[in-house]
Amino acid sequence: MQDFVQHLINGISLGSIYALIALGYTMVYGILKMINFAHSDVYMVGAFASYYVARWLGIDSNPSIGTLIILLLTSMFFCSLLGLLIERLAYRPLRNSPKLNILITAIGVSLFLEYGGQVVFGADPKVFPDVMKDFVLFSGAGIELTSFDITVLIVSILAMFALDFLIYKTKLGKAMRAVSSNPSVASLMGVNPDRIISFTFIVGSALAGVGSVLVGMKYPKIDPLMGMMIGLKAFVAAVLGGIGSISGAVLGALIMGLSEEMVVAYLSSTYRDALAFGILIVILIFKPAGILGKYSVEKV
Amino acid sequence: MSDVLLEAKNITMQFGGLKAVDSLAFKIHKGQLAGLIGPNGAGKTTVFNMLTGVYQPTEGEVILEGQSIKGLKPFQISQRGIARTFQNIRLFKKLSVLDNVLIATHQHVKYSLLNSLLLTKSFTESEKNQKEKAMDLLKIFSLESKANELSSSLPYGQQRKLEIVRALATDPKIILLDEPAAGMNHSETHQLMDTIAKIREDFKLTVLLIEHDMKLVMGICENIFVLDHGMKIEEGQPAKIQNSKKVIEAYLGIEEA
Amino acid sequence: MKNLFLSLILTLPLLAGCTKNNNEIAIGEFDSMTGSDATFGLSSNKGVRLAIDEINAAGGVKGKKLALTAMDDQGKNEEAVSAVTRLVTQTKVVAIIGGVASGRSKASAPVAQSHQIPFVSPASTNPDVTKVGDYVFRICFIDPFQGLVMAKFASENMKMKKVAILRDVKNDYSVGLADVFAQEFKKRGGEIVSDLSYQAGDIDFKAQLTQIRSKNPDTLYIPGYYTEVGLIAQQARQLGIKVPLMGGDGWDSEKLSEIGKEAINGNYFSNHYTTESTDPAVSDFIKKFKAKYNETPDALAALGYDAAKILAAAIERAPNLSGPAIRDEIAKTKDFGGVTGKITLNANRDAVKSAVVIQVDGKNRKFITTISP
Amino acid sequence: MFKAFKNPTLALIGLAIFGLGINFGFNDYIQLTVLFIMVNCILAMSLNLVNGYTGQFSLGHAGFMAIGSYFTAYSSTHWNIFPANLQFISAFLFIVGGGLLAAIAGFIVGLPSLRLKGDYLAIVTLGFGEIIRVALLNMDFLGGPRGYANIPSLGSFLSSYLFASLWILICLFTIWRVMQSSYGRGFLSVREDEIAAESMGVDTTKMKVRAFVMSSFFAGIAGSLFAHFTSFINPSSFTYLQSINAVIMVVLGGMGSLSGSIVAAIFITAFPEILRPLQELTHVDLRMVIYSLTLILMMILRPKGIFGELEITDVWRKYVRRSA
Repeated sequence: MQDFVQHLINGISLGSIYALIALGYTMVYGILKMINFAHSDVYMVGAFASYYVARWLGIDSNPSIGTLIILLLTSMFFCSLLGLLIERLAYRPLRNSPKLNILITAIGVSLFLEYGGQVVFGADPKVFPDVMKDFVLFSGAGIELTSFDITVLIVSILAMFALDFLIYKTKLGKAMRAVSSNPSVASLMGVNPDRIISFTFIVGSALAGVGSVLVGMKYPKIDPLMGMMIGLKAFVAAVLGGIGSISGAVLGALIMGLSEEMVVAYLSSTYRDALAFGILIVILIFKPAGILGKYSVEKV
Repeated sequence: MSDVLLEAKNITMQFGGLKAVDSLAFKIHKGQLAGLIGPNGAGKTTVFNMLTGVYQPTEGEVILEGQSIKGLKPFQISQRGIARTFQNIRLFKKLSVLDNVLIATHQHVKYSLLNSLLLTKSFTESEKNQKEKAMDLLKIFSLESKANELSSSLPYGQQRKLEIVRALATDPKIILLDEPAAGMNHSETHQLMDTIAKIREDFKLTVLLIEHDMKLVMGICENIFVLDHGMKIEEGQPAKIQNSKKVIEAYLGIEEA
Repeated sequence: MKNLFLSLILTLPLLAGCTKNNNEIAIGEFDSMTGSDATFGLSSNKGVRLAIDEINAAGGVKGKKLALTAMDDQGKNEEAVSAVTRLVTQTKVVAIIGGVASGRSKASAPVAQSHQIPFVSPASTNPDVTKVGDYVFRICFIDPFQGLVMAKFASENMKMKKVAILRDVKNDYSVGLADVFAQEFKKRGGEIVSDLSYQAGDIDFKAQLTQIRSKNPDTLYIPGYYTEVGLIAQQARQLGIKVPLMGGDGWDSEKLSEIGKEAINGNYFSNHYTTESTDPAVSDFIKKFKAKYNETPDALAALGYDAAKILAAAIERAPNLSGPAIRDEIAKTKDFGGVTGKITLNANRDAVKSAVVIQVDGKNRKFITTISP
Repeated sequence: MFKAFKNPTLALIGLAIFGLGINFGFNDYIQLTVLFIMVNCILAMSLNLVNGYTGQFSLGHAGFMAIGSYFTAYSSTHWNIFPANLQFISAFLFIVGGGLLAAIAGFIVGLPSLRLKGDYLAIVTLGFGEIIRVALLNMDFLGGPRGYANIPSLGSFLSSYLFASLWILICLFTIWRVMQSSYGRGFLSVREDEIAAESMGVDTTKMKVRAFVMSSFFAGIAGSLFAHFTSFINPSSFTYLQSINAVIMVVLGGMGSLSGSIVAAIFITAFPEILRPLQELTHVDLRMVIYSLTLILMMILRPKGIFGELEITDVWRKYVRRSA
């Protein structure tokens, strides 16, 4: 029985990692109706930025709260900068061209970051600096709960509430929702869509930066292709929860994490990814807009 | 069966709590030109969507020539002879005028996919007939000169006419026109009245018309239903409708005592 | 302006033709320099380049310099096929060194075979590679032997009875090793309590490890690459699995202890060679490697080095530079004093050599025992 | 009936002459690249039917290609129904078999997912592609991760080339002829406005499934040819990146333009190979970096794709008339 509890803990902590990245996907999709394929590679760049800054400051082997703060700020700064650059150079010129073109550009940017990363950072995996000591919260009767499992969950829940507050309670959030429903009309009402979209990319990328530090803390192996699989899973989680809905992203991510965990634990480890996709397909067929997504009925 | 072509039996459409259409019942006879009027938001287009299967009525059913069309998909209903135009134009924008009409004739095509590969006689012949039929229809609405132009490049009035031609191309028994005169000036509306009369003549068609232009409705409709808040408040000849107290109240609101 | 810009980026690469002159012997090498297992390709390439530079410094072969053309297959089979086809038909190499990963070697060896160009793989341990044809050789032992080594070590040396296997299902090297280990361990009366898998690129293994923990095995046999093994070791310790872990030559890299930290210490893996060996040739190789690349060579660098040396020796002995001549000379390699031990190529062109069992202790690799075929 | 085969036979003769040129003029490496180009042409044209003409967004094309590849690989190594000299007939049958199996898979995938729209359909098809890949990974009789080796080739370069040109023409003329027919207009109507099409009597679901099945059939054919050309396949060459590659070819060539897909397939297959000498000079593999940059620039400079919606014939007529 305690194994089940351990699987529960593992599943939730895995899900909360997907949540941090899924939030980035959902925000950009919510505003721009666009899948930002490069988002997971911004996450990778955040990890490498923290790696190099930690080595440069020489703090890569003395884990402390100070290190955590510094690395979080570094990663958020570099990711937001990159997010801004990508939006400004690659996506803005395509603002009103067909969706498929934007998608291909996003894939182009993603491949550019991945293979560029291999050239610049080197293809070999690097070791993420020690950020914080992982202390055991609870250990006994076959259940191990460490601080890392919990911190990631807390941060993603906090991020969810913060984003909900930002989007639904603040003036800026109202402007974001306006741009999301109709950019041209929003600009008539004095909202500058370009600035709002850039802001969305900054927040989404900063979230990816936070994700990269937290994931780096727990899984200290980073390499230029690290964003690929986790990005795909996080994106699938965002769609599962209802792309565009903030709480949907977190819910979808937790379901994704738990289902993967339970599939490996009780069914077969070789079919882990296949069954994760299987669950997604089943849900989408019965709920075509995802669990919390609002299914927009086409007005005839 | 009597000459009732289309009958709605207490059809209701509920979106969540809101009853857009509330147990509406009416009959349309073969060859008749009926009108459906009512203030904005009365549920007229919702009725059209229920008649053509885009929405499935939450209660009641629609009978076409004695057979219920409950649960049928829009394309099955179109194949049974109900054609329609749309309130806001839904032409195939990036296709030519001719292609727009040809798509409507697809349901009558007999050759299989394979024939089109081998360019068999049945394929080439059927394509020729389809094109001829489409061009004839376009001639009636004097659109044949624009056959190869993109449908989106036509002026507004002609796009409206193209939608009617496209509906006619499905060889319907009854055609539902959703505000065909919207955005047309006086002379165009007049011309439209003659065209509708002409197609009723040539194709022995029954017509159901949604329209706000009272001159047009009162001018050509033989029977009119009035809808308000999803309910039928009046039915009858144009004269009876014109001075029915209920209709005036629905449109102009209740006079302050 | 737009079309000019477009045509510019299209013609840019055409200018970069490749130069070739004839007082050099062209040797081809291909490996995964990018993609998931890029580090193996890179270290093997360093070993080969070190050997080629040494040989050229000592006057080259048959009085001619060896010109190495290295190509990247991005870890994809169809790229490997294209790379080898290009080396054989475009660069017209006399022999090819290459393919650390068995998958890539198996995909591209037939191309070399059909063009009668000798193909020497430094580190592909999957048995099917040399079955492709008589032009395909390898200078490392094969999975059946390496699996046997650890099965023997686990049951006889460590007297273990219950083993859990955790294999990388996306990697045929790992699947091959795991199957042979299971067979050999059962033959020696051992029991495989669980056989789970993961995919290269995964980062979370707690689900599998929690399942394994409930079977409380004496050891875990994890024949994957060091990139995942470091994380697995850490998560195993986090879940309270205290037993030692075991693996194959895929563990061999400095990064293993950097990622695994203390969790990796005390675990065992089979390998081609050990830096602690007293053999002067090995210490000399390590000194030269450090001088050139300032990092300690791993087994793949050593294997790359040996492969290049064996090939050069064969070309020296061969009467001419034709494919068949070089092939016969390579086949005659006997007791070649390589950095990775005495290398003799047997009838089906695999290397018959002993393997060493190593224990991980921080950065250094403690030599435990040698197990010969 | 004869008229139907006039243009295809002329085109086949043209391609054959081109093939003779390649056979004697260039070495194996160029020949192999040409064969890969032809496989990608079929892949791109078949996907154009779904993404370009019918406006549905499929990201699972590699899965169908994998099914074709593995069926042909397995059948041509295990069953020999014809004596040695008639091998090319059995090879042809196995390729068609690969296509049919992929078409069946296309039907199974198509039915449930075609209710979905846009990104959701993309995700479901991507999911099916991954499921097929993981299933292949776990099938030991197909070699699992070890892959499937020594698949017989289709004889010399020339015979492989002829096989491939035959199938390119079958694919090109099938799709071209269908698009000229009423069914073709049905596909276009689904792309333009599904609700209006349905109200005009077009069974849009059947249209989408038909497009899906036809496109996965040809993806299976492309997969079978790919298996024969590389003679060794394993699941990792059919990942979702391969599907993305196919989508890029369609978008780059021009959605709804067959000749665009062919030109884009040639460009995208040849471009990394052209860049290979660059890598020998710089010892750093910049190919993928330049490839991804080209993608971004192409989408900004030429969003409609090389040919947009036009075929090469229209482009020719437009420029010729203007200059004449």
